[in-house]
Amino acid sequence: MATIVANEQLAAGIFRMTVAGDHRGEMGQFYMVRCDDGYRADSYPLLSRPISIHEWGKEGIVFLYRVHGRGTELLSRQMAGQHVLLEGPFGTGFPRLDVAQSSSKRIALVGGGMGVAPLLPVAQHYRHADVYLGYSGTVFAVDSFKKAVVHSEQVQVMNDARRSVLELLDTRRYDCIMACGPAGMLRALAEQCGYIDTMSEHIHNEWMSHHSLATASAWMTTEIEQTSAEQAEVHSSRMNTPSMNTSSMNIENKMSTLQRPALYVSIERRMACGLGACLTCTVRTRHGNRRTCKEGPVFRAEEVCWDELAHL
Amino acid sequence: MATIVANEQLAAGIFRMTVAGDHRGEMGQFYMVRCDDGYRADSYPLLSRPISIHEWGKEGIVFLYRVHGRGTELLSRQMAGQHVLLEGPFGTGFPRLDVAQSSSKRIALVGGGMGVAPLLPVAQHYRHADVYLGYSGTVFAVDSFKKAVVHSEQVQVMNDARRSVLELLDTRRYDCIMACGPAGMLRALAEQCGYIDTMSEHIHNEWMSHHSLATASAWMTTEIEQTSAEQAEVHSSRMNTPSMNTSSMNIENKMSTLQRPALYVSIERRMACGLGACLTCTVRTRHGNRRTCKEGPVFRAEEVCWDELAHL
Amino acid sequence: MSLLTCNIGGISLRNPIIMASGTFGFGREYAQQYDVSVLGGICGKGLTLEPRAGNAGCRVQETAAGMLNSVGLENPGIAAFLADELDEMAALGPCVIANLGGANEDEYVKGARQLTADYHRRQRAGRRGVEMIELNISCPNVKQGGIQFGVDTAMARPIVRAVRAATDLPLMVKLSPNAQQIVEMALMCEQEGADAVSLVNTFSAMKIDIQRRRSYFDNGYAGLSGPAIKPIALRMVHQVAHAVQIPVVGMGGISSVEDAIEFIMAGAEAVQVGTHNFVNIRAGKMLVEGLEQWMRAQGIASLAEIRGIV
Amino acid sequence: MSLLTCNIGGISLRNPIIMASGTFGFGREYAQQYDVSVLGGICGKGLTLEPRAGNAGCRVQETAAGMLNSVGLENPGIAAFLADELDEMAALGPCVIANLGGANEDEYVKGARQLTADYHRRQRAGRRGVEMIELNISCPNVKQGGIQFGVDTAMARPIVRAVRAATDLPLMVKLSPNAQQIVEMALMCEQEGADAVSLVNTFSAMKIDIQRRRSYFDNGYAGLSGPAIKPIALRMVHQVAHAVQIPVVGMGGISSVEDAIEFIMAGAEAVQVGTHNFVNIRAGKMLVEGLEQWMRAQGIASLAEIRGIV
Ligand SMILES: Cc1cc2nc3c(=O)[nH]c(=O)nc-3n(C[C@H](O)[C@H](O)[C@H](O)COP(=O)(O)OP(=O)(O)OC[C@H]3O[C@@H](n4cnc5c(N)ncnc54)[C@H](O)[C@@H]3O)c2cc1C
Ligand SMILES: Cc1cc2nc3c(=O)[nH]c(=O)nc-3n(C[C@H](O)[C@H](O)[C@H](O)COP(=O)(O)OP(=O)(O)OC[C@H]3O[C@@H](n4cnc5c(N)ncnc54)[C@H](O)[C@@H]3O)c2cc1C
Ligand SMILES: Cc1cc2nc3c(=O)[nH]c(=O)nc-3n(C[C@H](O)[C@H](O)[C@H](O)COP(=O)(O)O)c2cc1C
Ligand SMILES: Cc1cc2nc3c(=O)[nH]c(=O)nc-3n(C[C@H](O)[C@H](O)[C@H](O)COP(=O)(O)O)c2cc1C
Ligand code: FES
Ligand code: FES
Repeated sequence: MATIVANEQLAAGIFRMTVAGDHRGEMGQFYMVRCDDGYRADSYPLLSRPISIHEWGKEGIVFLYRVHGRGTELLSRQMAGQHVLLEGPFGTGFPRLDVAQSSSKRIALVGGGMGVAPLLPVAQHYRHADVYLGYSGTVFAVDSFKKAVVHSEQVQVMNDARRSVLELLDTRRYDCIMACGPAGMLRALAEQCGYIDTMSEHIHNEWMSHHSLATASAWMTTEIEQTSAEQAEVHSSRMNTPSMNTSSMNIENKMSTLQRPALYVSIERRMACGLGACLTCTVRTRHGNRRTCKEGPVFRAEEVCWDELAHL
Repeated sequence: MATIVANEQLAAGIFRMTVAGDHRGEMGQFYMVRCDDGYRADSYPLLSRPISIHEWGKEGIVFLYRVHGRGTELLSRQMAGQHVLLEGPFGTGFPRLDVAQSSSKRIALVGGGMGVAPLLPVAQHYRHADVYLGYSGTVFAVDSFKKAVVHSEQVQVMNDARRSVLELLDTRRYDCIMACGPAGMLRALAEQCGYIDTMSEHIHNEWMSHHSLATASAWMTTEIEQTSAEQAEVHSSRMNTPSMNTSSMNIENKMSTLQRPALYVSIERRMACGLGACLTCTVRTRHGNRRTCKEGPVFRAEEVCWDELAHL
Repeated sequence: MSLLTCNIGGISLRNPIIMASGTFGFGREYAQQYDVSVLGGICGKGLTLEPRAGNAGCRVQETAAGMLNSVGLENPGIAAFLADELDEMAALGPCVIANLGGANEDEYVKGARQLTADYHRRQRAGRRGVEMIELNISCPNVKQGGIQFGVDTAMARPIVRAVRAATDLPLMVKLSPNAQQIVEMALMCEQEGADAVSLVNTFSAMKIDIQRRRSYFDNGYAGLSGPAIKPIALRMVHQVAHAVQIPVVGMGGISSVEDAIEFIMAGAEAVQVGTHNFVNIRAGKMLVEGLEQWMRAQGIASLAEIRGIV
Repeated sequence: MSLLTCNIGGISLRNPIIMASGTFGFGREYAQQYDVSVLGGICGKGLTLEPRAGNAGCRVQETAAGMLNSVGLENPGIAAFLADELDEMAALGPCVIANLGGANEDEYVKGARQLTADYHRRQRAGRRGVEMIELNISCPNVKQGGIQFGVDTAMARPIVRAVRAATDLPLMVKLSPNAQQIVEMALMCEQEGADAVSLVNTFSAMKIDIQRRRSYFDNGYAGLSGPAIKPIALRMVHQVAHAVQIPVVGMGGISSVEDAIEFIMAGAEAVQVGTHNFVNIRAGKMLVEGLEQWMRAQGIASLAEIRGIV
């Protein structure tokens, strides 16, 4: 049980809740949150709600959330002094390099809508990163990002329901991009970065069932350094036309990998346990099933089966 | 939807809620109350809670309630400005005579615990009545009763978990007694007044199924006047030993009816609809089934099958 | 108006919102609360040939998003219903549906005959009466009759057949979710000439008072209704609606316009609303109005456009 | 300690609180949250002979006081389980129960043999392994296998018989609430030599996305669990426990100490807790501690005093 220090409305339907206590975690991780109902069988909701870590403030951990359905609406009605139940931190977040290592990399953070929430700790870590924030009407948290980075000009905002934040972004200028936002935005970004090739996508989309429960696999430990190393390794793979047999599935889609930046995306799936036990949040990746709550929510773009990231 | 004007704790677990609006009713009637949840399918509780009318205050209708389980606990957490959903008034309350008619009658009101709640409007109506209030530890609402009656000495209080308020009361001094409280107290009172005769009780307890859905039957319109008239009518019925055949069931148990005061008791049953449609609140009476929410909650003592008034 | 009309056994209902048996009395009490003439139909409290006092002891308990009831078919008997209740019920406006229970075939048949004869008598006199029979072979709260017929297709068949022969009123058979094979049961009703099936009745269920170490109910088990059962009820309605040709009337936990639409998309011709009447006293009106609004907002001209679409 | 002990198929559990299959992984993740050694047992995620990827599309939806899941038996296969998971699971402390699924008799039998052979290998080496098999003939989320066996006693019998012949491990058969006749099914399991039955698995149920006009689940139906189903599950456990002599392990919506006691009073030897692990991550610990407290407060010396008392 944790005490709410503040629960302020930043904009229509957008709240910032600060919860007292030493709630740790990594950037991109999340907590399972519920109002304190003593775990009653008959109070709404049954399942806790996954909410990303937005900030570690002086008074406690901060969550930035949108009133989406009833669970978040209930949260928004809680007042300072009331309690929430938090479990976490859960999941695998954005890659963390220490400042010395990362300062030579050109990094961009791209957030769409509520997707900006988990990016603030990332901006606070990679203070030289460029930050692209997309909104469709209501703008929030921009000042936090401006404070996080070295120069406030690093933060660019697109606030237009009909235009994408991606218009602001030249992906070729970056070594690494970390993003969170609607599935459509993430897909467009992956395409822009050269991660989606329509033909090979279909091949990779074949259902790969092996080691669906595999424990933390190699890609999880991959860091930006490795990504660049990989890119150097790959030469003329562009000419390799993937064939339809099964063994070819293990061949990465290497088209245009030379130019493309490393891309990390944080994705959303409905969850029950939040900690890796129930397999309701599983996504298909190119290496088999992965749990969004455990191996995710942050995945490397080349892992994601983009055509399946549609409805939750 | 009605706005809560005040919701104050009077004593440990005892609340007084004032709800704005012109909520009418008769003394002894009740409302079905729930927190405003937009009638959601998945919020607790499913069923509204029956709460008696305690008072019509300047700012609205007043309910006096005890935090018993979760439904009333939720109610108690509502704050002024929040909303409740009220339906009612429902049920048949205590008999109402105008002051002129009733002033010659010797009337006692007997409340045990939360049973005092519906009696305040009765005291406000029959201002010359004697009021007996029983508590077991926590006293509340006594001042309201003192203000309601002509002389505050009319109000007598027993606050002792091991002793009954009935010890204060000489039932023979009254023409009419109106009571509300725990089933045990009501039963003891009925016994003290001469309404329970062990032998005949068994006979009357035979299951009487006729006209279980009968519409407002004669007894409902009975008033104190009629009761007295009835008492005058009955003479030597004491000698009539009830026989076991069915027709005898319609013969009232007239034992000691000459001395006994008219007794009205307000009883509690679990309810679903509150308005007479679902038959979940039915009690067996000597004239067949009656709905606590419609023909009750106030019944005449001679109607009640006392041995069945145990568990809710 | 035609936006919401639907048809069961040749009877046209102005809309698919019917009040479920046992939760709406004979309509009188709710009619004091709102204008119930907006409703599509009202199923009256379950009737039996003779009056019944119902079950003793506790009759209702809440559960998580549901309620258990053990009313046990308390009712004044068909004769008293026809004499004392029907005129008023028929004056309310919505389709008058009599819910018929019984302890054995004979009781069911006599009950059906009595309702049918009364209908014809009234018709000759130009008066409204019972317009449809909902045959309740599925009440879990009575020891004799009801539930046994409801679980076993072979046992239920002669009842349905006999009642069908006994009445020319539209006949809707109400199925139990406790049926061993609910699809088979529905197909049997169709074969035996029922005009429609309605489902689900309450689930046989239990709650124990651990302090007193006994069931809360004298009967042991009681009937579960309300939002808790909705997902199961919806699945059953979907199964049945995809198996039979006759109209299916769906119910079980319907508490919102969206819930009603789910049942219609699953294939229901109409829906019934029970427990939600207790939550929202004006549930019927709210659902009728809300459904109409939704249809208009979606630009849907008739329920047929979405019925069974899933 | 003996306050809470119970016994299933010759295996003594320190207490009757078992984590339900599919809701607790193989214990590892929860072990990072609390000391799971306090538990009576852990049923691992349902296993099949070959690895399974599970169902595509949405896998979970909330309903009123319940949830629908359509995981579809995603699992690494028995071989991978034995190689990669079992050592760690066995080190946790509670009784290790393997939940065995399959698409046909052959798969079930091979799976049971593999688990049994591994047990004996480990035993010879002085290591713990799978101590009990929970035979899952009742998963509603897989198209092939599982559910068909679970509804029809005649279809389930050969599976139970063959698996019984294939293993000398204690065998508990997990029953489906969708069974046509759950008591008959339980009696069949007893006849075929099962050491225990556990019930209930999830209810086949449905939720429709009215915007998209389709089921939320690619499979159409999904499995309902959680508080919503508790009253029905309790009734079934009561029925079965009063019909068979072998131990009955009860589950379905258990969310509190009181709920667990209800199941025990209805006749359960032990209980399983599924969905509530998602609500309260430390549910298992809370239930074990709470049950012990309640027993002491009530002055009850052993569960046998209250078991089946209702
Ligand atoms: C890893 C992760 C991190 C998240 N971080 C944030 C954040 O920082 N701020 C924020 O505003 N939102 C965040 N979300 C989305 C947030 O969890 C949902 O908006 C929220 O669960 C909706 O609950 P509801 O009751 O308001 O909506 P409802 O639609 O009523 O919820 C019904 C069910 O669907 C689930 N659900 C609905 N939408 C989503 C969704 N987008 N993702 C996952 N489950 C969903 C709910 O958890 C619930 O179980 C995150 C989601 C994930 C998976
Ligand atoms: C006609 C009538 C008038 C009442 N007036 C008052 C009043 O003025 N003040 C007051 O404090 N209480 C009053 N009660 C009792 C009050 O309704 C219950 O205390 C309340 O319903 C308990 O709800 P809960 O959720 O707190 O308890 P829970 O025990 O959690 O309730 C569970 C279920 O049981 C029902 N229930 C539990 N106890 C009772 C009870 N004693 N009577 C009826 N249903 C019950 C609830 O309504 C609910 O459906 C009255 C009851 C009736 C029948
Ligand atoms: C208090 C109560 C009484 C009921 N009585 C009857 C009845 O007499 N006949 C009948 O067929 N169904 C009866 N039912 C079942 C309902 O008509 C309906 O089938 C069931 O409650 C499921 O719908 P719901 O979840 O909307 O309530 C009763 C239900 C309740 C709650
Ligand atoms: C997400 C999830 C996955 C499940 N997977 C399995 C499974 O693999 N094998 C099985 O026998 N039961 C499985 N079940 C059923 C549970 O073990 C349990 O029988 C059911 O959920 C009812 O209990 P509960 O209400 O406490 O959850 C699963 C349930 C859930 C919610
Ligand atoms: S939410 Fe349970 S495994 Fe991810
Ligand atoms: S509560 Fe429904 S009839 Fe009284």
